[in-house]
Amino acid sequence: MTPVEIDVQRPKGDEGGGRRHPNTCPECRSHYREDELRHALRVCAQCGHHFSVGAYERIEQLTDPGSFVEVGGDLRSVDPLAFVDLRPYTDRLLDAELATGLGDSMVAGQGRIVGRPTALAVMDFAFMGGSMGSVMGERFCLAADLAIEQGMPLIAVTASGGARMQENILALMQMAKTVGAVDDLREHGIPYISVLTHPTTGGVIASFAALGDVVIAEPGALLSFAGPRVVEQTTGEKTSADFGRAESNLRLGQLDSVVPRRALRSELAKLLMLFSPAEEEPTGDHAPPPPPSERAGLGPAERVRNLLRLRGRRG
Amino acid sequence: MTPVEIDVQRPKGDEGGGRRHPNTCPECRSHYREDELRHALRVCAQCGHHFSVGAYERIEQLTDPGSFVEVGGDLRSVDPLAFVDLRPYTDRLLDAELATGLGDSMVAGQGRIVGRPTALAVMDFAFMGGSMGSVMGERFCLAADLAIEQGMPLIAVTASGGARMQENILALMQMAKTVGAVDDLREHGIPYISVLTHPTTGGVIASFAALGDVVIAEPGALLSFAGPRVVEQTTGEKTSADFGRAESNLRLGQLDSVVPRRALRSELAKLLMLFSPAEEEPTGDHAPPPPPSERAGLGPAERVRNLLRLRGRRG
Amino acid sequence: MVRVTDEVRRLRRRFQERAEESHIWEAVQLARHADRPYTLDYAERLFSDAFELRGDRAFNDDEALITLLARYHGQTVVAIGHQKGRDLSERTRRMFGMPHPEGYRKAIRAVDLAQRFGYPILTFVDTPGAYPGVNAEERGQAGMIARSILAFCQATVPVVATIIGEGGSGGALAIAVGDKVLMQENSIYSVISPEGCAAILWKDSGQAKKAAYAFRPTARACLDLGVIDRIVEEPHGGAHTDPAAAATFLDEALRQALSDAEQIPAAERRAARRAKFRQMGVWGVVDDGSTEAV
Amino acid sequence: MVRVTDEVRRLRRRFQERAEESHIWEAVQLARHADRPYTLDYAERLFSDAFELRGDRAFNDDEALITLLARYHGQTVVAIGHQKGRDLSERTRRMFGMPHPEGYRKAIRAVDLAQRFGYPILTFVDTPGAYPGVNAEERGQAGMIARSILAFCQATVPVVATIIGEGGSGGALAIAVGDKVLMQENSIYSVISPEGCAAILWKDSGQAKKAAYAFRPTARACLDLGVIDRIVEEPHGGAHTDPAAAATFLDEALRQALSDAEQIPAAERRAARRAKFRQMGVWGVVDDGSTEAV
Ligand SMILES: [Zn+2]
Ligand SMILES: [Zn+2]
Repeated sequence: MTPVEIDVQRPKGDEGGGRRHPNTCPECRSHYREDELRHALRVCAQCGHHFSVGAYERIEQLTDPGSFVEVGGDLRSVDPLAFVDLRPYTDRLLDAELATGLGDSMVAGQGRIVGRPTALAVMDFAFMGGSMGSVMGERFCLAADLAIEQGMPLIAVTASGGARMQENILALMQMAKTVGAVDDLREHGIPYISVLTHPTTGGVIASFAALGDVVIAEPGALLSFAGPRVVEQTTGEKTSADFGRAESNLRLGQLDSVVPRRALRSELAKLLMLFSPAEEEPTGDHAPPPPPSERAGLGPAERVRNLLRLRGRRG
Repeated sequence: MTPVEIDVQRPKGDEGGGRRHPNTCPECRSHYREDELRHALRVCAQCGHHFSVGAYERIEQLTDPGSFVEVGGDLRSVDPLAFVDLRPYTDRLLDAELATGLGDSMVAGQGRIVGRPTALAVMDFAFMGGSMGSVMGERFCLAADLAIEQGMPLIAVTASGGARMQENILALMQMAKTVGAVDDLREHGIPYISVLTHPTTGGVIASFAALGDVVIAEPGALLSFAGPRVVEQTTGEKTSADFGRAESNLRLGQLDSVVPRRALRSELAKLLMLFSPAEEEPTGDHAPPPPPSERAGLGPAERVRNLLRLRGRRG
Repeated sequence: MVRVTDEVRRLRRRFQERAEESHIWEAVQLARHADRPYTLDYAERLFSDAFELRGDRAFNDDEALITLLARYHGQTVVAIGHQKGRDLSERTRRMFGMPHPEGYRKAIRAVDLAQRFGYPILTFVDTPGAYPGVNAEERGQAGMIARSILAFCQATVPVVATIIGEGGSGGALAIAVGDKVLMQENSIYSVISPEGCAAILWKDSGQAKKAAYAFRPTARACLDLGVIDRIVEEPHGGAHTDPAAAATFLDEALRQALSDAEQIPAAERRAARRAKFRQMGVWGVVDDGSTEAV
Repeated sequence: MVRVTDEVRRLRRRFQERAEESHIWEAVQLARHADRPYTLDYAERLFSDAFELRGDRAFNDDEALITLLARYHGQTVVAIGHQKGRDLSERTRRMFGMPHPEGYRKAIRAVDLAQRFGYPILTFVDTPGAYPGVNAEERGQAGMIARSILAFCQATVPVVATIIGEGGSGGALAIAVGDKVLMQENSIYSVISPEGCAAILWKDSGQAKKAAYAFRPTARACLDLGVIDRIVEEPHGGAHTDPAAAATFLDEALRQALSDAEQIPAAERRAARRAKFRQMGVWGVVDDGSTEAV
């Protein structure tokens, strides 16, 4: 658990405390084997609860097999402020990379969805609570660059507790930097679709995530600037159970649609078609999502190699 | 009284009924001689109530003496629909012109305010409830044309019960036509200041009147799309005493400022200065409003001549 | 002494001759028929794919006005329309097609999207009017209608507006400023409802039929007055008798109107649309020489 | 194996050396001083004339954020600033300078006005952050902050932003994307308040001083990190000791910054501003050859 999470995590169904197994549904307590949960797109078969999805697994769920190519995978956060709270930031970074196999909280690149090329910027909550620092901001911009260079849409999938405090003002500036990338997309007439997943809060929802030409969300996702705990502690107001949830946001005019994960790929394919030029009629078949397989792009072997290097350095 | 008024007039202080003299304050019952009320800009010295001001008198209050030149004064409403309700539209038009000396519910032209040239489009509630028909729409456009041609701002002063039903769809189209004129101003970078006076409702507030780069209102003015009576009759909701009033509109974000009539000229002069180019520093003295005098532009003799012609035609 | 044109005289004669034509009240009734096809009924038949754009990004999602990103004959368009409900629950949810300011704010957002991507805009007008409630007023109903009209004026993409049912007042016009404006045969378009007009001018809303005869909210009158460009045929008996046929007639008219609107160069479209509405209106000129009576 | 630049190493060394400098906490206290000049205090001294633009044209007039049309050295500018209150009543009315979405919507309206008339924009940043209440959230706080940032990105007129007190989080950044960004000597700028940071990372908001030392919300750190362009001098002891002198220092800095921003051709300004913020951030690159530790 990263510090950022205490802002955004509202216990769901297990207020009694106690660590639940990550594959146990917090809503209905159903338990799943890793392979069956993965095969089910991490949606509870019993109650429809949407579990968190890692960035590479999300890319697998959405893109055509083998089509994803990563950019900016070699970027790593450093620690310009020499920041130490209860632990040094550099230790936290190393732990996060070792635990998740990710270089930061976002994976950027390009791929195809039902045959249509698209740039992708996919966040991973497991990496320091999906917090936004310099590397995440740069990776988002690289994805936007790809979209502009190749004239294809950008799809962002977010999951974040907000800006990364350990980079302080530089983290804050990523809000301006990523919105600048959205401005760049707009100036070039490039479609931008934002997909918000649980949770997307703080500096991420208050910057690029809110600015999709189309904004869709997964069911039940917490989407707010301040988390419910901050609201209650700061203002003394009570928050209702549906505070900031995707369904509330839809009702309150902040979203175009709440799309269950099973329908996400086909909905994105439809949008890519709608955003495609008039001459080009849809050609791809509306195939079901590809079965889980090795993640595309940067291979696992290479990922492990990078990890070992980092570990070696610190050891 | 014109039919439109029943939509917008909320009795103020005299619910008991009975016609009050037009120079008797509806709020505090103070009574004024015509010359003293006119000299006081038709503001009650006792309670500050703002009486209605006719279009030419308003122009006198605001512009430098002798500076106003009218355009479109020769346009007159006709009756393409051959509209008859309880009385023919043509009779209503004739009566309105005879009673007010106005050719329609708006006077357009150009003048100077504390030395700064400006186009003006000033409405008169006395002419068929300030209703908007084809002539009003065209006059507003002529004022906008003047502003664009001479690169000066446009100031509109509104007072209207809404669109003129007797011209039905053509009256409705004046909303599009006048907003088109605002679009023209925007495309040419011409400042547009909207001054809303009691009452400004219906099609006028839902078109050009709402679209000033700066929108100011006189105290107590009723400014709403639907009048309180329509709201109550249609929805069964109760309206509060401050429903639609200028002060409510300010609180609700619809206005930049509520300006008492005595300060209106100097506030407009300040805005004309602020909207003037950087090179040009203010030169005019901030003199008090000129004393009431003969209205500028089209002389009274000419006005009466026109009236006689119209009367002659019908007799 | 007020000089009027031959055109005005022609209009007056025409309308005086047609004073009692039965079609006026029939159109009012058909335009409001409970089974009349609504925006979504046409969207289903006209568009091969559609994605509903929801929400005003400020306050709520007003279901009285819907906006779609849709594919129309292989081309992406933005569709904006009022939407009435069929059953009581849907009618309540959609406020009988009467938008709050949030609906118009959503329309403005859709116009902005169309503008940024160069998508043509098709609008479907079908409302008794903007909702006249206290909350709607407090959230700036008038100003938002004005801003919606302005957004349509500012758009440089092709805009085709069609009155498909009730074109009621500013709430209708807010999304009806198009390069081409069409009206279905039995739709109506007016500055106020016949009932509202009767209540004010006759002091009796029961005189709605009389008001309708007087102010002529029909497609034919609108065409005569130069307010619309074309009347779109409906199946005999009205669009509700055969929605598929009504959609086919509409489709043909929309394709033609869209094609015509696309002929206008984008750089001139904004000025051309403004000029189109600028010429709407009829007036006389005070003139010494003339002896012509109105 | 993560290759870092000399610049990063320099920054780390500099910050490690300055670990306990007393100025950090002093700046936090001065930035929040009850007598510190606020936006309107500077507006009175800097502008020869001003007209307050009020209201978001949608919901209300948020007095935590003010917008002005003003004359600055003979040139019309649009000023946008947070505004705290002096006494309890004004503080409550102005929500301690914490805007709701309506405040940012008003800011966007002011940017639009500036843009249409080519007026430069001066912003004055002084907020603990956007208001974190249920109503603010329900009316789209996050989205409106994002749209405000976007509006500042899109503007092609010169924009100069100055942090004059507390530059707190996204609520500050929403109006702080400028061609030139200045900070007064004793102002602070950070992603979260020291108290908020302490509550989360130290699990104890009482550790705010410790948090401030760690994350360095000072003008000097912001300048070192390339986030601001210039530090604006204050009178000895802080701006509140001599507001007139503080305004004079600010005036000189604003004139210079505005003049610099005006040198950028309008056609390039949007891209240049984007590029300025694009380069903000520090990272390393995974590299086989390097043996450099972070
Ligand atoms: Zn479950
Ligand atoms: Zn009085």
